[in-house]
Parts: sequence; C-alpha cells; structure tokens
Amino acid sequence: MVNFKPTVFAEGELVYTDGGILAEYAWLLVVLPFVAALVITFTGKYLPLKGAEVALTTIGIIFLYSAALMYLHITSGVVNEFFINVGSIGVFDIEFGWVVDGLSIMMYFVVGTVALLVFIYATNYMEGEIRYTFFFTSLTLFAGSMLVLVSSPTLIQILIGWELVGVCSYLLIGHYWEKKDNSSAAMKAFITNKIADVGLMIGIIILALNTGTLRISKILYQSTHDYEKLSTVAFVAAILLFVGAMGKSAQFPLHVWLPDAMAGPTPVSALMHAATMVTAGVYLLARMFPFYKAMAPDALDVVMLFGVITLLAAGLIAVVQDDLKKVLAYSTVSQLGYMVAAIGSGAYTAALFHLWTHAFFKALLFLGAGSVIHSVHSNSMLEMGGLRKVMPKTFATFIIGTIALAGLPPFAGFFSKDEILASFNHEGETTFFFIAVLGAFITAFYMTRAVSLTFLGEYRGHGHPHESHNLMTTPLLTLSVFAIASGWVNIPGVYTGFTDWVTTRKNKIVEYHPESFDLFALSSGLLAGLLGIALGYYLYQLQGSAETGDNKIKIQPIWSVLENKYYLDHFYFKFVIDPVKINISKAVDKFNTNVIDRFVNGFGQVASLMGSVVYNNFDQNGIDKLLNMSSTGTDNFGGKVKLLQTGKTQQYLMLFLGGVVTISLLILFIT
Amino acid sequence: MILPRKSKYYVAAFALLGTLFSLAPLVIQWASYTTPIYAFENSFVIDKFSIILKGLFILITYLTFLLSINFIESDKYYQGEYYYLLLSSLLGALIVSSSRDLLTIFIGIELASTPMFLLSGWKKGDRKSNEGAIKFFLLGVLSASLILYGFSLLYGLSGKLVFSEISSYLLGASLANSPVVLLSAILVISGIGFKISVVPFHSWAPDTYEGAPLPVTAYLSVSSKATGFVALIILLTKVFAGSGSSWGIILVIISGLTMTLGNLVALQQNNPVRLLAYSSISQAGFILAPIAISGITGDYQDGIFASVTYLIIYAFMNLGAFLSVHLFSNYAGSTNFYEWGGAARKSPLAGVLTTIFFFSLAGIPPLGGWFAKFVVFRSLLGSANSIGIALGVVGAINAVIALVYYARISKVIWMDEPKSINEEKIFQFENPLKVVGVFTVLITFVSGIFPGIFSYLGEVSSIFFGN
Amino acid sequence: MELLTNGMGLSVVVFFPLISAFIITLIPKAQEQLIKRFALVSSLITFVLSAVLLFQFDFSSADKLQLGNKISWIKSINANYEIGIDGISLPLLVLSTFITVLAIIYSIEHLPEPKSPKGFLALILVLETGMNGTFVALDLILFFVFFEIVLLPMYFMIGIWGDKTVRTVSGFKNQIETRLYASIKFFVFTLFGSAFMLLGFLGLYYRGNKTFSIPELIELGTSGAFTGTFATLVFAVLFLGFAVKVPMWPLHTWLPDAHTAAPTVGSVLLAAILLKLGSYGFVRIAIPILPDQAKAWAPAIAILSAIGIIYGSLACLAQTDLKRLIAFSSVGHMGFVMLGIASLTPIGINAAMIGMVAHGVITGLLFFLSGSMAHTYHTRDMGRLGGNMKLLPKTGALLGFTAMASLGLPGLAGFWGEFMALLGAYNPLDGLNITVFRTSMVAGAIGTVLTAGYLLWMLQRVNLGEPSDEWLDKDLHDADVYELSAWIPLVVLTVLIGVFPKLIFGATNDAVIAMLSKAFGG
Amino acid sequence: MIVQPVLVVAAALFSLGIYGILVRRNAVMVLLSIELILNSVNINFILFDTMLADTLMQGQIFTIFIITIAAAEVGIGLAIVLMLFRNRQTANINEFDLMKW
Repeated sequence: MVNFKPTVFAEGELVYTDGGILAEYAWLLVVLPFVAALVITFTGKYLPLKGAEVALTTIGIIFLYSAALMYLHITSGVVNEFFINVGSIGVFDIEFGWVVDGLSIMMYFVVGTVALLVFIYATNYMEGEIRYTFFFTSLTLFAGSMLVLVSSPTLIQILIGWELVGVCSYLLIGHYWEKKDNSSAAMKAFITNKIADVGLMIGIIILALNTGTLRISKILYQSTHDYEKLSTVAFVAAILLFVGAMGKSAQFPLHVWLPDAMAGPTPVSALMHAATMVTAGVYLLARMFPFYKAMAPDALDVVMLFGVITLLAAGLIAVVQDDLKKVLAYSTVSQLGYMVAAIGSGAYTAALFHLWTHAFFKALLFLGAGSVIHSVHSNSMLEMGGLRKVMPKTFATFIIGTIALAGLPPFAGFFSKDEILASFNHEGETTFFFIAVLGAFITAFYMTRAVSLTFLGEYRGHGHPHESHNLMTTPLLTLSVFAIASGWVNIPGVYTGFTDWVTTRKNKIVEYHPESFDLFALSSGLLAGLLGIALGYYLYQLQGSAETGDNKIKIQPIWSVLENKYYLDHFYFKFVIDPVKINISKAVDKFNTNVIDRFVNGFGQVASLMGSVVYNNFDQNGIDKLLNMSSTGTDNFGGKVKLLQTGKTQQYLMLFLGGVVTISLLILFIT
Repeated sequence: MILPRKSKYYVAAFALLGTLFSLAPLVIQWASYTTPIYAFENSFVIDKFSIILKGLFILITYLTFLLSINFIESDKYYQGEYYYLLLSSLLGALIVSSSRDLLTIFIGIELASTPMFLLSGWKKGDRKSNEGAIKFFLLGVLSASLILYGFSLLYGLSGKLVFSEISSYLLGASLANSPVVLLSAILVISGIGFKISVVPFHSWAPDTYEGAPLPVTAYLSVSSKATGFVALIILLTKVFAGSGSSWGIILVIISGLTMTLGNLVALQQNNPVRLLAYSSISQAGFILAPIAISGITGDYQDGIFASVTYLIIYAFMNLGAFLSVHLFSNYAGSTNFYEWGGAARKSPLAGVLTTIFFFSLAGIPPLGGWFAKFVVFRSLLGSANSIGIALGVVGAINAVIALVYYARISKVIWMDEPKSINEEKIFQFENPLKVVGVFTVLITFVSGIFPGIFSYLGEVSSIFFGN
Repeated sequence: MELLTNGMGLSVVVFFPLISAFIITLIPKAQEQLIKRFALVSSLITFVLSAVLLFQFDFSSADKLQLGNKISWIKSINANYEIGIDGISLPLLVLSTFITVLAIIYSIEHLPEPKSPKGFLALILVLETGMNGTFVALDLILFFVFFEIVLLPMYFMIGIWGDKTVRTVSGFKNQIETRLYASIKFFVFTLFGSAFMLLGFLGLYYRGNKTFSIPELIELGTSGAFTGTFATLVFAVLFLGFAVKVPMWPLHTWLPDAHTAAPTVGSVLLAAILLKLGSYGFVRIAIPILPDQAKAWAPAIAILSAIGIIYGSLACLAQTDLKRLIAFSSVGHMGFVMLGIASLTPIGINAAMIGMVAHGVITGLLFFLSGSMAHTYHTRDMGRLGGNMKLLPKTGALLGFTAMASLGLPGLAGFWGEFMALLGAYNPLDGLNITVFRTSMVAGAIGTVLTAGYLLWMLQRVNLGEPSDEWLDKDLHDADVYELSAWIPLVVLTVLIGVFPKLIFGATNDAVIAMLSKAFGG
Repeated sequence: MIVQPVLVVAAALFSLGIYGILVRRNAVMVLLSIELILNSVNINFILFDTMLADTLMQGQIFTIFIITIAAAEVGIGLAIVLMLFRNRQTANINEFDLMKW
C-alpha cells in the first residue's frame, strides 16, 4: 500500500529557466555583506545605532532578494551558474562565481530569513555589550561567508567559504576574549574545523586533479558519465570530503567543538546552529550527492553509519545536561546526525528537508533560550524554573519549537523526521531505522525535561526575570510560525513542492522519494515522540516537581512505588531508565569529555611538547652545536697549529730545511 | 743622503718624484711597444709582461713612500738611507721582472731582499724589530744560498746561464726530469718559497712583520712577495717548464697547506699585524694555486694570467689593509685590535675604507678580491683535473674560514661598544695616507666592478710565452 | 619609452639606489631630515620606475625575456652584463622595490638604536641594488655578484643596529651578544653556500662552451649538454647555495637568529626579499639548466620541504619570543614554496611564485608589527605580552589580520601558495616518485593545521586576554601615521592577491609553462 | 780531470754549513756556517766552469758576484747581530723569542 515512484531529472528533461536578471545579479547576495562589514568597521562607531542599522539593512536586502529568488524558483525553476576567472595556473582555471539553482536558493532563503531575525533579535540582546559594533561586523561577515559557500559553483570557492565561516565563528565564539576559556573555545572550534578541512582540501585536490576541473557541475557530470576517470579514487575522495563535512556539521567524533561554541553570545549560537555553520557539511554532501550516488555508494554507507552514531550519542548526552544551551547544542548535533544519516541512506530530499525545518525551529529554540538567559542571567536550568508565568511569549514559542523538534504533527519536525525514517525503512536499514526512532524518543524526552526544568515548577533563581523586549519576542513569534508551517511544503501525496525545488539543479538526482506516507515509519516516529514527551512529563511533572525531578529518581528508590502498583514500571525504571539515563549516557558524556576532548585539547599540548623537544634538543643543540663546534673546532685546531711558531730562530731554520727534505722525498716518491 | 739633515723632508719629495718619473719610460715603452726587446745576450728582456710588473712595483713603492712619510717624521730615523734602501729594493724587483738568466735574476733577488733585512730592523731601539730582522736575515741568507746551489747544479748540467738556452738544452738532452734538475728545482722552490712565505718556509713572516716598521711590513708583504712570485714564475716556466708534472704536484700540496694553515692560525690572532701576516700567507697559497695546476696541465699561460691578476689586486687591497691597521693602531695605541671597539665612529671614512679592504681580502663582490679569487677558481676548475678541482674545493672552504677573521676587524670597529679610554683621543688621518687610501680603494673597486681591465693580461702572458 | 625597453630602464632600477646611497654618504650627518627625504624620494623613484616597466612589460609574451640588454663586461672570461625580466622575475622585482619604499617610510620615524639615518638608509639602498640586480641578472657571474652584494649591508644592519641582549650559545664558551652571533652566522652560512655555488657556475662555464649567459646555458642544458656525475655535482653545489638562502631544513638555523637579532626593517627585508633570492635561483637557474638533475633531486627536495614545514611549525609551538616564532614560521612557509618547486609542474611552480610574493607581503607585515610591538613594549616575550588588542587596538587588529593571512586563510594571499603547492605535489611531474610526493603533500596538509595552531596560540597569548598590570600605568603609543602608511599597503596587497590571484598568475603562468616545457618537454 | 772528489768536497762543505746552522747557538757562528754553504756553491761554479771549459767564464763571473754579495750580506748580518747584542747583551739566537704564535 506504500508505493514509491523514482523522481529522475535528467539534464534534458529539466524544466527550468535561466533566471534572468535576478540570477545575474545574485552575486549581490555574496558581495553585499562584505561591503557592509567594511562600512561598519570604518563608520560604525559614528552611526546612531553603532552600525547595527547597516547590518540590518544589508541582511534585509539579502532576505528580500532570496525571497524573490525563491518565488521565481517556485513559479518557474531556476538553474544557472556564472563564472569569473581569477587566474589560470597550469591547465587549471581558478574561477569564482555563483550558482543559482534549487539547492542554493533554498539555502539563500534559509540563511536570509534566520539571519534577518537573529540580527533583529541581537540588536536588543547585545545592547550595552562590549564591542557591539565589531559584533555586528563579524555577524555580517558570518552570514556573508556562508553565502559565499552556498553560492559557490567551484570547489575552490567552497573551500574559501568553508574557511571564512570557520574564521568568523572564531571571532564570534571568542567575542568575550577577556576570559581565557572563551578564546580557548574559539581556538578549539577553529582547530577542530581546520583538522577536518585537511580532509576537504585533499579531497578537493584529488577530485580536481582527476577530473581536470574545479567546476562542481563538470565534476558531477563526469562522475555520472565518465566512470573510469574517477572510479579509482572516488571512494577516497568521497570519504575525505565527508571528513570535511564531519568537522563543520559536528559529526561524531568531531562534534566536540560545538558544545564549547556556546561560549559565544546566544544570537551567534542561534545563527551558527540553525543556518550558517553546521549546515555547511550537509550542504556539501547534498551538493556532491550525485557524485556519491554514482561513484561511491560504499562511502554513503560510511556516511550513514557516522550519522546514526552521532544522532544517538549526542541525543543521550543531551539528556544529562544542566546547561540549557548545551542541551540545545547536543540536540543540534543529534539532528545533524539525522540529516547526514539521511544523505547516507540516499534520501537527498529528506535530508535537506530536515535541514530546512530544523533551521527554523532550532533558531527559535536558541533565541528562546537566549531570551530566558537574558532575563535570568544564567545558563543553568537549575537556576530557572517557573518562568511560564513571567515570560509567557517566550514560553509559548519555546513550546512550539520543542514540539516541532520532538516531531509531533502538524509541526515542521514531524514531516521531515518522518521522511528520514521512511527512507531508512525503505532502504531496509532496520537497525538504523530503530536507532533513529529511539533517537526521536530521546529527543522528545530531553526536550520535555528541558522545558519542565526551565518553565514549569517554581522559580529557583535569584534575579527577577521578566518578559523580554519586543525586539526579541517578535523574531520568536515569526520563527514559531515557520516552525509550524515550514513542514507543510513537502507533504507526501498532498504537496511535494520542496522536492521539486531542491532537485531542480543541473545534475541528475537519483533518489527514491515517498509518494505517500510510509505509515509504519510515521507511526513509529510519532509514537517515539509521544512516548518521550510523556515519559519526560511523567518524570518531571507527575513524579514530582521539576526542580527535584532528577534527584527524586536518583535518591528515592522508585521500586517501592512500583512495588505498590506498577511492577512493570518498576521493572522499567530499575532495568531500563536508570541505566540509560544515568550510567550509559553519563558514560557517553564521560567518553566525550575525557577521551575525545582530551585528544583535541591534548593535540595542541602534545604538539607544543614535541615542538619544544624538537626545538631544544635538536635545533638548538643539534645543528647549531655542530656548527659552532665546527667553528670553535677550527679555532682550536688553529690553536694547535700556531704552536709551530715557537719564535726560536733555529727551529725556524729546522722547519725550513725539514721542508726541503720532505719535498725532495715527496718528489722521489711521486716521480 | 747628500742633503743636510734639516732638509730631509725634501728627500721624501725627491724620492716620490723620482719614482713618479721612473714611470715615464715605462709609459713610453708601452706606447712604443712592438716586440720584446732583448739586451745583454738575451739575459735581459723588455716585454709587456715586465712592463706591467714594473709599473706595479713602482706604484707599490710609491704608495709605500706615502705610508712612510709620517712614520719617518715621527722619530729620529735615518731618512735618506730609508728611501735609498727602499729604492734599491725596488731596483732589484725591476731587474727580476725582466731578467732572463740565472745571474741577473739572482742579483735581482738579492738586491730586492738585502735592503729589506736592514729596513726590517729599522727601529733600532726596539727588541722586536731586531729579533724580526735577525730571523728574516738568517732565513733569507739560507734561502739565497739554497737558490745558488740549485743554480750551480743547473749551470753544471748545461753550462749555460741564459734560461732559453738552458731549457732548450735540458729538453734536447731530455734531462728535464733527471734527479739533478729536480733537486735544483726543489732548492729553487724552497729558496723562493721563503720570499713568498709559503708553508713550510713561512715561519719568519709573522715575527718579522710584527717587528718591522709598518710601512716596511706593508712593502714586505706586497712587493717582495710579488718579486718572489715573479721570480718563481719566470724560473719555473722558463727553466723548469719541462719538469712541470713533478713540481706541479709539490706546489699543489704546498699551496693547499699554505691556505689552510695560514687561515687557521689567523683565526687565533689578536694582533692585527700578525693577523695580516698569516692572512697574506694564506693569500700566497691562493696565488700559488694556479701556477701549481698549470705545472700539471702544462697550460702555463692561464695559470700565469690568474696568478698575476690575483697578485695585482692583492697588492693594492693588502696595502690598503695595512694602511687601515696603521691608522687604527695609531689611534687606539694598541696592537690588540679587540681594543679598537667602535673606533670607526671616530672616523667613518677610515672605518669604511677598512671594511672595504678587509672584505675585499675576504673576496666579497663587488670588491676586487672576489675577482682575484674567481680567476683562481676558474683556472683550477678549468684544468678539468681532479687535483685541480680538489684544490678548488679546499680553496672554497678556506675562503669561508677566512671571512670569519676578516669580518672580525670590521665587526670590532663598527659594532663593539667604544672603549672609554679611546673617547678623548683624536683620530689622525694625514693627507698622504688619505691619498694612499683613496688610490687603493679606487683600484679595489674598479678591479671588482670592471675586471675587464685585466683581460689584456691574458694576451700579455701569451706574449710572455711567445718567445 | 625606447630608453626603457632597451635595458636602460632596468639598469636604472638596479643602480639608482646604489647611486643615491653614495650621494647620501656625502650629505653631512647633521642634516637628518634631508637624508631621510632623499632616501625616501630615491626609493620612490625606483619603485615608480619599476611600475612603469610593469606597463612596458608585454604580458602577452610573458614567457620571453624582455626589456633587457646585453653588454660585454669581462671579456677575458666572456661574462656579459646581460639583463632582462620575464613573468617569473617581474613580480619579485616589483615586490622588492615596493617593500623597500615601505621599509624607508617606516624608518623615517622608527630608526633602531644607535640612531644614524645616514648609514642605515644608505645600507637599505645598497641592499635594494643587490636584490633588484639578482632578479634581473641573466648572467651567472652578474647574478653571483648581486647575490653576494646583498650580504654586506644585511651583515652590518644586523650587527650594528641589531638586538643587544646577551645570550649563551650552545658550543660557545662565553656569552655573546645576539646581534654579533647572528650577523656572522648569517654571513658565514650564506657565503659557505655561495662559495660552492660559484664553483658550480664555473663547472657550467667550462662544460657549456665558455658562456655564463643563463639563456644560452638553458639551451645547452635542455639539449642535454650536462650529464653524469658532473651534472650531479653541479646541481649539488647549486642546491647548497640556494637552499641556504631559502632556507631549507636543515640549513635554516641561521634564519631564526638573524631575524631575532635584526632591526625591524632588517628582518622585514630579510623575510620579504632575501629569502626569495634562493627560491628564485632554483626556478631561474638550477631547474632549467639542469632539468634531469632537478628531476633526480626533486624527491629529496620534497622530503626536506615537508620536514621543514612540520619542523618549522613544531618549533613555532615551542617559542616564547614573538619574532623568533615568526622567523620559524618562515621556515614552514618557504617549505611550501620549495614543495611546489619540487613538484616541477606548472601548478607547483606557479604556487611557489605566488607563495614567494605572498610570504614576502605577509611575513614582511608580521615582522613590521612584531618589531614595532617589541619597540613599544621593550620585550618580545609572549609570556609578558597579552591584551594587546586593548592596549594597541590598531596594531592588534592588524596582527590578527596578518596572522589569519599567514595561516593560509582562503581569500587572502597566503592561501594560494599553500593550497596550490599541495595541489602540485599531489601529481608531480611524470616519472617522479608519486608516493614520496603524496606523503609530503599530506605532511604539508598537516602542517597547515599546525600553522593555524601556533598562529592562533600566538594571537591568544599576545592579542587576547586581559593585559597584565605592568602595562597599565605605562603610556603605550599605538601605530602612528608612518607605521600605518607602511602597513596598510601590505594589507591591501594581501587582500587583492587573495581575491584576484591573477595579479601574479597572469604574469608567471606563461613563463613557468614555457620554462617547464622547455626543460622537460611537452 | 777529477770531478767527483771536488763535488764531494763541495757537498761536504754544504752539509757542514747546514749542520752548523742547526747546532750553533751563536748568531755569528750561524753566519759563518752560511758562508760555508756559499763557498760550497762557489766551488761548484768554479769546478763546472773548468770542467765545461766555458769560454765565457760564466761560472767564474758568477762566483765573483757571489763573493761580493756574500760580503755585503755578512756586513748586514753583523750589523744586525751587533744591534741585537747592544739591546740584550747576548748573541744566542735561541733567546730571541719575544714574538711567537
């Protein structure tokens, strides 16, 4: 009763226009932010709003432009790419440019929308903070760099955008660099990404040298038409590209930088987690999807494996976090796991669809958390609680976000997550399917926990929380609309516009796309979500008030309660929940902090240690000593030699005649 | 000498003028030169080669006079005799440069060196001066007698004194490599080796240089060395040309030893004069190298070209070096150059000159020294002979070692902190010395930047072998 | 314009600084302003002239040697005054004149102790003659002379105006002032290399029927005139001569000392131009004249470069001295340049060319900044610095920018050198050992991570954090107009080259391809 | 005519001179030893002259020159020795080692 139809777009069959003037001037999207950044840097201090207005107008224009593009694309698919040669080296043409097709336009729109709202939000959130102007400079750059990345028709430009995003994140995470932890967090983010970038770099190099071009469209064309050329290196290249993606999209085990990135101001986190940075990896995989599909199906399995591991591990960690932003951070990681796994399973549309919906509701959640933190002046959920009454708007929107994330209909998350599950199911990845379902359950659970600790129960903090300024709540409301509705653009059987958007591109996309709901996946996903929420609500509300939720379970043995009534419950608690909730997730947490973190931190230390060893023992005492020795050595030898010069005339004479005799002997022997 | 003491000053002027005038006939000869002119039954020749060398000797002597004026004025020294002896030594050098028989060349050598015995002991009261003199003298006489013994053997073998006849006889009788000839060659080489102070006949040089008055030292290290080399070149190429393979090897060894040993010991010196002594020893090694190789390859023309080019450039930059040592040791009143700290600040001109001369000695472009070294390397590698290349490598290494101590001087005078005791002293840089400095520095630069001027030496040396 | 094209222009670019240096020595010491103005003007004239040549230069035939001339110089050894530029030398020539101008602008107000503008500026100008000359010389002897002329001024710059702190040097009995040790070390190292290089030139001279002309020797070399052990030896000595200058591991040890000791301008010129003489020598002389040997040696060079990259970065991580860190970073960056050259592919050598220019601009700027900071704080110890962004906002911001550029951030100049070098190293010239090169490429890629590591670490220690109390009461002056006017051009250049690498590739590409196709055929 | 014995005599004189130079401590004695060497040279020249019946008498001329020059040198030598003796009351050449190395 579930029937699938392949959606195949071959070059010929594509129905698209070249986009006309709107596409031709799309470079504005990329260039504007950088111009704006310059303007803010030099004039920002003298403007009334300290440069914020420049940033806002810019991003506003970008939003409108991307919306216009979106409209154009929906009405008549736009596929076009433009190149500018910036130099030839050997046979290679180094080209920049911009591509206008379904995928990129979707990203423009996401970036534009989220960024705009975040900017508006930030104008109020960052008020009175130090380096206000500089903050907006780098925020604009951040958006700009992401646009460079998503607009790129060549691998080289992708690399450029890739690294620029990294740098901007460095600037923003380290915004409060007076505290060493923050600058260290910034460094950690940069270095981790850099490590991943090595993979990307080499991957690009391999692809470029084997196809003889840096244009993505050409490479993809060859990978679908010219098998021999790439077949030998395809797997390696694919894996290396994926390594790059793992860095940016925070895939296990390279996700460690993301939670620390919370050191930055909350708007940054919102932007980074929703639209700009972490989606880059997914975008890259999606952009190169035809290559993966055609040349390196094995690599796709690897991708899926890592995605699944990530979504599970991160989800479990999120359960035990007390820091509100950390919970959201790990949830982001786990959601990214969904997307990557989806790509791995070959569900191109599903992954992008989840990216799309996730962008909105995760931005919503972060901004909500931000507004909470802004009023409570603390990140820890233990100092919150009961904010439902004082911050109604924030609460309402946060709830919407939570439900969307937990994946209950008709909210956005439901549709996208369901599609991913469906594709797992269809691919016959039963194990992964159930892990994904479990993930959905965990997601729902920890979100419920977070909500109840934050908003329900009694207030445990010290300050006097209050509802945030309209500049902050308006974006929340706007986003919550998206969080609800953004899922409706791809309802199997009803309206699958989104599929058409993102598959309208130059290169053939071969994937299976559910024509109607996969009821099994749907029901299991839904069930998992509901269960999670129910359990969370049960633990943190019914089983006791939010503030003592955790302790209750830990301290007071629950088996007594169960003994009275629910042996089953008791059994579950005893043998399922506690281990999972305390031991395993704690263990994962431990592993995360103790092993992987230590490695990444240790990397620097080890390197510097090695450095000092090399430097002190080899450079200074090795080569140099040799050199100095040799010089002093000659000196000493000279010292010996000069002893010939005794000053005694007779010995001079002796030497003289000795010389004569020696020479005669020499001649005797030589001739 | 006939002039009364009060007018001794004129002596200097007179000597200067005399030397200048003596350049005139040279110029005329040069201008009116057609073919080599032979006199006294081929025992005396005037060819371009000799003319050039004569010009060199006269110029050197002229500069030495300029150097000497203030030294002579500074104390109660016999002036007339001083100039007279220098001039007679010059005469000896001139004779050597165009002599073509054993007797003439012997007289020339003696005439050139004997006065130096006296001049080196010119500072009568100074024990070092006496000591240097006696060492110089004893070894000098010994070397002379060795040369003579060698000559006597040659004469006994051939019955001739004129080079051309001797060599033709030796070749005719194919005695070129007979033990007797070789023995006499050895004796001659050793004897002259003393004058050009190559290892192991160098031992007198540092002591004598240190003891002798500075102008005399300069003259010793430049002119008599040059004389020695000229004599050596003439004898080896005109008489012993046939047995080149034998003495070539020996000279290669000697020159290699000389470069290395001179450099290594020079690293140790803190007395600038001794440093220059050892440096000039190692330079002698460089000058000797091309001759040595030419002995092996038989391409005398190239070897001579290289050696003479080196000789000429070396002569002027070394004079300049002695000039700067003279200036600074007078200023600091110390013969330990480590006490010259920052002296160059006092007189930047002197500082710059010193730097130029010493780095030229080290062979840094664009100063003349680099071309000198370059031509030597060129003829060494040009021989395409493994020995030659080996010697070239040795030379290259030595060139680097040499830099260390040459740079040391300019490092001290420019970079070290000025000594407080030197602060109030005034830096004397008299005009005659300025003339010397400017003249030598000009030649050093020109020979470095436009080495083309040496190219005619090639043609000259070819004429040298034309006859 | 006829004057410009017949070699006159180049000759003026080369010798005008020398003449003005001589004139400066004639100006009495007292008139400092006059001296400074004169030096600035003359360097500007030189730069403008080189810019004019830039327009005279016919980019459509960048692979040909242009604007040159050939006059007989030393007849006896058939050495000629032969000059000319092509796409390879043009960018470096302009860079050299440009950097010199900036150096003099900086020196106007920031003379190192002991202040004596006369000597200092004269030396800079002499140095410029040497550098420009090396880039235009097409005759081995001429090249050698200019190559060596550079030594003296730099020796005195380091020795007289250098760092006076006393330190113990391993192997020496007693302590010694850094400047003295460094200056002589620099001098001896380089002379050691070049002395042997000269022997190599002579070897070529005799095998290549008595000519020193580089173009003719290239013709001979590509027609297989130099072979066997002879060629091996010659390449070995050339390698020695150039590798010391680059400097390649393990011949690099003079560099950190020289840089640490040198006055700001000195280390700027050293890093920006002098190091390039070596790598330029490889591209101009060693590879085209001895292609087969270059091919034989390439793997070794690649390995050494890879070691240099990793090694330099590791050493950087161990530094506490700001300037020393930057000096070691040069070792790493030049490692990338040499890796590119070793690949012997158009990509690799183009990468090397842009890498040279980029390194010149970026590291030059880094040394400007570190020098002026050392001047302000009177210390280079990164342990004591910190919070620089608060104390000297402008300098700090520039330092941050330059560090980013130096770690090869895409979109800035440094990126092209690194990435393209790796690109070249992945597919070296046919017949070269793929494994070696790919390993070196991976090493280089890891090197980029380390590079990012130490530069960010440096930023964290120097720029970020709260300034330590010792600075709070002091009045530290931020960058003044002279400094900024010396630095901003470099910043602009960094961005321009980064965004539009055609600035360099446009000139080099044809020349490099022509050179390689002549050397290796095809 | 007899050649070898005379040659031997000359050689013997030469060697004696060398020996004297090396063992005698007194500067004057060293001078004398050098004279011995010169005389051996003279003998050689005379001998060869007569042996070859040189019509130009070159050998004898040479000898005369040598004698003259030898005389001059001895004069100089004695002058130097005197100067030394005046300055430091000894003629033992091995005590003159102010300057070394």
